[in-house]
Amino acid sequence: MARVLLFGRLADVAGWRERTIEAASLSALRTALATADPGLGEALAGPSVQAAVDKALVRGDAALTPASEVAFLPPMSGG
Amino acid sequence: MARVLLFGRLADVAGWRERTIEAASLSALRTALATADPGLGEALAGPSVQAAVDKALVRGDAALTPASEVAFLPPMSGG
Amino acid sequence: MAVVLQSQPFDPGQLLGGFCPNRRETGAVASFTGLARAEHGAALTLELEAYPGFTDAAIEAMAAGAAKRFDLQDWLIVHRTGPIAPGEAIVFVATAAGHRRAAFEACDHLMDWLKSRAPFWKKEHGPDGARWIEPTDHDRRDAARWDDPFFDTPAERAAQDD
Amino acid sequence: MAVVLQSQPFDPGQLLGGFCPNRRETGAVASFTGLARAEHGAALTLELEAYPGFTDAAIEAMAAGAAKRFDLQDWLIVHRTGPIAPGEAIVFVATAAGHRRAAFEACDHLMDWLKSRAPFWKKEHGPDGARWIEPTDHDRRDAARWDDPFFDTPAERAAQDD
Repeated sequence: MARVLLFGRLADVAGWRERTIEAASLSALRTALATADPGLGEALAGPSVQAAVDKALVRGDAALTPASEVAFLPPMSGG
Repeated sequence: MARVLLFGRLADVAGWRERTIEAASLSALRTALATADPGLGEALAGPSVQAAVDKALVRGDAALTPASEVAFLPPMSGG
Repeated sequence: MAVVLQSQPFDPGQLLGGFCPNRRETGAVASFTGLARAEHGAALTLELEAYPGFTDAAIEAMAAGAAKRFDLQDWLIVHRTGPIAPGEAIVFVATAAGHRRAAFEACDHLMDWLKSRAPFWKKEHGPDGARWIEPTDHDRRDAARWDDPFFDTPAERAAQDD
Repeated sequence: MAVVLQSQPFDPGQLLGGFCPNRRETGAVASFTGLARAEHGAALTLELEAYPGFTDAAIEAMAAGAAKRFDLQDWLIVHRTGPIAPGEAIVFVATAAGHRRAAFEACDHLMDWLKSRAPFWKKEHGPDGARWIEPTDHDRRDAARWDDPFFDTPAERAAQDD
């Protein structure tokens, strides 16, 4: 279980911004998202998309708990 | 005749800021000022002191009329 | 020293007016205000998305580093989120220092970082639909000017580049 | 586009607040506010002398040149004269441009010029008497960064210097 947040163009691709999804790890979550929506799976796999777990950037895999918040972040553009 | 204005430390040296002085040219004015007050004459002769006649900077000599305004400007320091 | 993310419009004058008073040893306050351009009708609305708790923490950490690097006495960053109309302010940065070079360079540096690396997502709604805006190569180069820890200023860095 | 010399105190916030609104194609407004420092008690009052009609004309001519060079959409310069207490604003410069690099560089350039070449005379009154302040070597070097017509930016000039 994890609260999943999509930002920027990722939310447009998926058609949603926030969902609760069953997954024990970040890699399992990516697989579940790609299975349900291959277009989103491809968008998430891009090298410029970063993942944050509980508001900290994560490279590679990470374990998730039911309280985890996972955010997928496309390239940032401030100001 | 000319209206003479002193700025910055020149006014401190002379003890005045504005006077009307009889002089047909800028060089004659410098001589008159130095004769009346050698300390001021020395301060005005410094290479960093500029002269303006009718609000335009002048190098060398210039003729003066009774309506002329002559300003002596020590090194400038804005802002 | 504060970061504010807000969806309500703000007045840059009011922010600068609140930032300047009661400073006895500040010689220099630099400010930057980024405004939404109409792009001659091509941009109807700008929409900015932030990740609350993540975006403000990232800005705070970056600004604290810049404050140390440039020996700032104070700084303020206010950033709009949500839909923004042409002419409205998007971002306001103010920096206070003893002397002007530090205030200018810190403000410039903070803006370069905010433009290309701050966690915001920006969508431009125009007459032909909406598009996401990502940092330009120029924005990335501007931000990279400040990366090398061996060089303190853009001028020194540029001197080394050639 | 205006130069104002005034003996009354001014509020930089009010000036920026008046400068920013009603711009549809301005992406960037940079501002600089110079404040009088107390110098930890060494400076009780700063006294600034201008030559009305000459000082404002020189600033106007310089700013018009900078506006052309940096393609500014607008600018405002307000400068105090007379006695100024610590913490009060001495000078305010605002520049408006399409993009931030031009607004920052123009503001920086105008301030460098104002600090070392504008026709003002500055006296600092402290507990041990008064002294005239002239531009430092550092001020002169800052202003000289912009002199060479072959180089458009301080970075390019610095790249050439070494």
